Amino acid sequence: MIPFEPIRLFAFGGFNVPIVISLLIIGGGMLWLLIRSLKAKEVDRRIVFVFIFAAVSAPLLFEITFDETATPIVKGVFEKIENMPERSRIVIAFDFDPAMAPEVQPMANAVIRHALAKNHRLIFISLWATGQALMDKTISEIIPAEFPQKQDGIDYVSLGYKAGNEGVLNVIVSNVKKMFPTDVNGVPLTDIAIFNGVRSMKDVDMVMAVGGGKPGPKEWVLFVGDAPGGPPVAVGVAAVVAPQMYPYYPKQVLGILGGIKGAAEYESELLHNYPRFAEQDTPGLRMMGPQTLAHVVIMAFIIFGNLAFFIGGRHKEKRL
Amino acid sequence: MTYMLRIMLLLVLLAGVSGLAQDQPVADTAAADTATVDPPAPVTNLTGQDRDNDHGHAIELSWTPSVDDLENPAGDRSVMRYRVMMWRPAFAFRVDTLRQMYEMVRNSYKPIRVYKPLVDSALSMVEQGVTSVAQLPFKVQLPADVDMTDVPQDLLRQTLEDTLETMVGQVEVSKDSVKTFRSTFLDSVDALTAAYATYPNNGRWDSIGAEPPGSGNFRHAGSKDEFSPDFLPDHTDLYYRVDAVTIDPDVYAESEIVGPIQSSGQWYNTGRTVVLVSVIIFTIFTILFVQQARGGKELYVRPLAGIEAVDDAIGRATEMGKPILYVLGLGAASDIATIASFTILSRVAKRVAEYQTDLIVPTYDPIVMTVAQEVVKSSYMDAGRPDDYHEDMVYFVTQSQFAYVAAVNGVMLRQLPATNVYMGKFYAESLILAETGALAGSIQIAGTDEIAQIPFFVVACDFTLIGEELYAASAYLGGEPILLGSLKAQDYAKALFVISAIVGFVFLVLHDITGVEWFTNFKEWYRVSD
Amino acid sequence: MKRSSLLVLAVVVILFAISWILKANQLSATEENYILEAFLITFAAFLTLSVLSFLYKDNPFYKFAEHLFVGVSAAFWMCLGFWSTLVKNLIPRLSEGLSEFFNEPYMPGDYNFFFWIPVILGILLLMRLSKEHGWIARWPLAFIVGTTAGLNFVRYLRSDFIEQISATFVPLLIEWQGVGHFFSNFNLAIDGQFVMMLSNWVIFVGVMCGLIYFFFSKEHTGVFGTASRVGIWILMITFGASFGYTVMGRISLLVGRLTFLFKDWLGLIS
Amino acid sequence: MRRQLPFILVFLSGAFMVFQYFVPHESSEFVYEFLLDWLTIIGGFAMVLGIWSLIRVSYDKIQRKRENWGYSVITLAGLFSMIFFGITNWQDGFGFYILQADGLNNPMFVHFFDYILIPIQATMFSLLAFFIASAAYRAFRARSVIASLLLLAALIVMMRFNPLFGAWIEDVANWLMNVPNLAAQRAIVIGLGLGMVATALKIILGIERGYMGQG
Repeated sequence: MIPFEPIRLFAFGGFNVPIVISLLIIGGGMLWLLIRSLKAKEVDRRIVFVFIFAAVSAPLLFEITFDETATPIVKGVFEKIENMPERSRIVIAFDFDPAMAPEVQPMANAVIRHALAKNHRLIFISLWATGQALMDKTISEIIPAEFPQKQDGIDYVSLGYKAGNEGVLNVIVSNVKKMFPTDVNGVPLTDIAIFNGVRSMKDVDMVMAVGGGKPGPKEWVLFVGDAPGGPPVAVGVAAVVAPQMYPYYPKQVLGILGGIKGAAEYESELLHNYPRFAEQDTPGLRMMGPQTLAHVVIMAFIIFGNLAFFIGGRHKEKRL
Repeated sequence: MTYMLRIMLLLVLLAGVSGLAQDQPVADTAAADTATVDPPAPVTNLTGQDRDNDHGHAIELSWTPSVDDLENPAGDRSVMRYRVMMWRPAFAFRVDTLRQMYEMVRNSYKPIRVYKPLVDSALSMVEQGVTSVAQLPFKVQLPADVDMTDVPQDLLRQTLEDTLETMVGQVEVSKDSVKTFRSTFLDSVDALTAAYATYPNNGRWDSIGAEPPGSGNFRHAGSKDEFSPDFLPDHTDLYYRVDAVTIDPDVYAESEIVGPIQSSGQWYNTGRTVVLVSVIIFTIFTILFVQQARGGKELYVRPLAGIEAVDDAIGRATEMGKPILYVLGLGAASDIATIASFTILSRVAKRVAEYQTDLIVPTYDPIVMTVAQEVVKSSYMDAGRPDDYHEDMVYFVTQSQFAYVAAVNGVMLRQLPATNVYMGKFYAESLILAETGALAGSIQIAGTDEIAQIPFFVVACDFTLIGEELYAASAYLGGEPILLGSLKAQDYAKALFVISAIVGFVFLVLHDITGVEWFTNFKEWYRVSD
Repeated sequence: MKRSSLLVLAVVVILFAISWILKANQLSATEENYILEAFLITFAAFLTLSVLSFLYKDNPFYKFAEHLFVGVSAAFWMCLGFWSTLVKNLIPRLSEGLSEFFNEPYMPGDYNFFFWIPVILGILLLMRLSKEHGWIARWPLAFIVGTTAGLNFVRYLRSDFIEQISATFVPLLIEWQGVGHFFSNFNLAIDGQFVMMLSNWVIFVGVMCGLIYFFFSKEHTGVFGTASRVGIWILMITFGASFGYTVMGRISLLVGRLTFLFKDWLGLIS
Repeated sequence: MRRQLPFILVFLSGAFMVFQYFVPHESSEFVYEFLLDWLTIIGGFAMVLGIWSLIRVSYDKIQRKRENWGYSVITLAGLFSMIFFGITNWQDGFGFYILQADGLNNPMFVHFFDYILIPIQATMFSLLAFFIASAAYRAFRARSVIASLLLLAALIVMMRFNPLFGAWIEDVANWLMNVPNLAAQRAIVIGLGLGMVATALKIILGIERGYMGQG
């Protein structure tokens, strides 16, 4: 029932002296407190404070990240990309603005890296005017540096932004060229290799819709995924929107990456399967570091408190 | 004078732009080049009426969606949106222009008055011999061939004086024009009704909104404010039409025209009858039980741990010779939780006066401070110790959440109160206060109606009044039996709730078994309109 | 002051002076007013650390930050209230001359004289400062309390009572298709009929028992007592869960503060 | 009369607010909006009372040389300098105005806000991260059924962040937050709502008079 795996703390970064030292200090301190608690001694609140401070600042200073176990809802997306035959076509929708980017950009990055590493082909689309700039930035930052052999038009193509909201989706689900006669650089789609044999969205193999507003992932599910013969859709959304997407899982969406935790889980899954990405920044995992450590420390303190409480026999005193 | 010129220019521009807009509808060129769409079927059964239960200025339209609606799998699925059109007289557009101009004139008034003193001080600096434009607080426009760092004094002074003169003139002009524009504008608003009555002459159709495919109604919610661009006059004949639009905005189908429709305000909101009934029932309950209590009937109230703790805690403080800290929270004096807290404060203050302990009440809101002073003062009088009362027991700290917390934390650690009482509205600071109090070793009693904060008080305080218990405690500690009458009314209302919920459950089961629709309609009884 | 505390003070002052110089040196390449900028950042860091030092114990640095904070924030809210309420809303409706003085556009209106009433009430409230006439302050108070009480009376009756009734009408037998169907499709999946029904039952019973816990005019004994006990259990589970849920948000706040210290001030992380 | 008049005023204003709720017409709305405006304006005047109290208490402390009186000097210095910046403004460092231009844009006012108010406020807020831990340590003891439930629920929800556990714990946490939480919240809300409604009614009817200082 419980998938018990050891915490693979150093799985990604190799052996890192500051990380080891800070974790040893925190871990050693906790051990000392455990021994004290077993002797029924209470811990001074200042010691609690010191541990919280250390648990939050150490991951910030040394970029300590923890392994996240991907939940089935995230794993669904990962495994789909993993198991599709090579050269599959994946549409990546950038439907967000800079304000939402800290939460959802990590997801887009992770999925792009994963798909390119699997030698899939990518089609970028944005329904948000603000999304195109983010899309261009992402492409120019990731692809030339990490996948220098990938070529625009053969391995990936950016269609850019098109106004019209869900109306655009409704057209491209039956005819892409009607809405996008050319790509973002003005090359006619008929001249682009990726679009050989692609008439509509029904001919692509998967859609990864990243966003959080309207139009966004939900519209991709309703207008493209649910259309007869529509491709499978996976979504990456901000944490506040995630609950609204759950009802569509698992029938209408492949999987959901919700908030920074979803991003961290995907990144973690990616790092396990593709050690080549160990050098890349993993903002999702990085932002989860202080959270995980602090939660573990607080839980440990609750347990210590109860140990001291029962061993000290104070539970027999009548109170409350 | 330049000002009037600017206005004239603006007028010309506005006229030009609106003329252009009329002649050339902006087309989505990309779509026009590539997509050719057949015109869809129009919407049918368009009806419109005044929105009920409102203050007027709103019309509700409903229609049957086009056969070619995107959501209808049977048709072409080419309708991307419904564009709602309204007939507006040319005069209405003129009123819009007037409104914009009035806003501009009104707003231009302020910068002039802000910049004038700058020019004044620049002039006096020029007199003192400053010649560099960069050093002046006001950057004047100078001929291009002048060296900006060393301008001849005369030229600089002359330019500044000219600027000043223009500005003074503009202030006068704009002051007058604000008044003129305003009265002209208001007169024309009054004439709008007559202008709408000239339908279908002297006007054109204007888009007022759009609805996504699949929808069959639209609320034209205008504003009642004449100065708002959405202003919609009441008791005026209005005409509407709904266009079914495809992805190409030029390809659409018009519906039949509906009208004339008039909007007006109502005197009774029928959607709120259920609230009215509840108000009456609840008031009757309360008055009934208060009368019973007044008649001397004993009303049982179950013991609450927090209430008993208050008295014990005061005794403890007296024994230790330490003060009691009473925190009223961040609520305003009119918040119900704060008012309940005042009643508890009066009881605490009376006890404190009797035991001759010290009381500290730092407050967050100045009006709360005023009331709390009054409450504490009269409690001391009731206790027969008016001389022990001094104004500084209750004092104002600041109206900033965390600054207040910082100060109360300081009080807790420096004056080490034996007991801290937190009653009222609390937000994120609840845990900071309660933990600091625990650190200082005080007994802590809390009560709040902020649901999100109750967990923190429950965890960190010795006694917590959960939600409604705060009000019960207030009624209980208020010391007057008639206050308890309302507790009884509250319990009856709760019983009513339990009964309604069980009846609802039975009805839903009956609906599942019998399939009779009526059994689910009862939900509508509890619907309150906005 | 004791000698040791003077020593501590001196050390702190020197440390922050050094930090100021280093920061100014670092900023000089990019900022125009780098000395002021560096001072402000260093001072903000000093205040941050002063407040954090409170966790160890109450100390002069915390007292300094606290008292400064109280004074500055009180003035801040006063100025905000002065400009946004009095100058922006009231004065333009009262007098043309005053609006000119404050550079606010005058807002003529047919009913502007009504705005003298709150002015009078406000002045009556200030009578609180006088010993003999303090009682007059009750009039504005009565107005404030009366209006809000009336507002709250109907508002809460609707949102916290009437609308909650219909919200509690949840189907306790979801799409009930008979016992046989129910048992043949019995599973623990989140969207399964069993779990959804269980959830609705928990909500229904929870609300009922919670309400019974809040009954004041009846002794909690017998069946009533059991229900009330279940009620308090559900309340406690909820409180525990919300407590645990909030931890994440609070840790984020600390992350934000430490990021300021490590990044904006010390430049340790990028 | 002196005693009764305020309660008549309470009844009238309260009753009007109840009445207007049922009357959507513009004229009732007009009065309603006026009354709300009045409330904020009276609140603006009340600020004077607060500042006066703050000054008096601080001054008193300084004059009588009470404990920590030196810090009250800092309070007053902060208060007066911020008020000074808040009502004055200078453009480009030369022209100087009192009350003439919006003081909220005064550069010093903005600096005080950005580098004194905001850092202290944010740090005070972040103290919660420490206090939530110490409160958990101190209070989450399984000393009774009730306390154990509290403790268990908190632990389960916090375990979402523990890498040792799988996805099921997240489901349980979500269920706790969505189902029992909803039930308890609703029970509290109904009770609270009725408590507030009853208190408001008692105020309007003049039964509750504690806030006026025992009439």
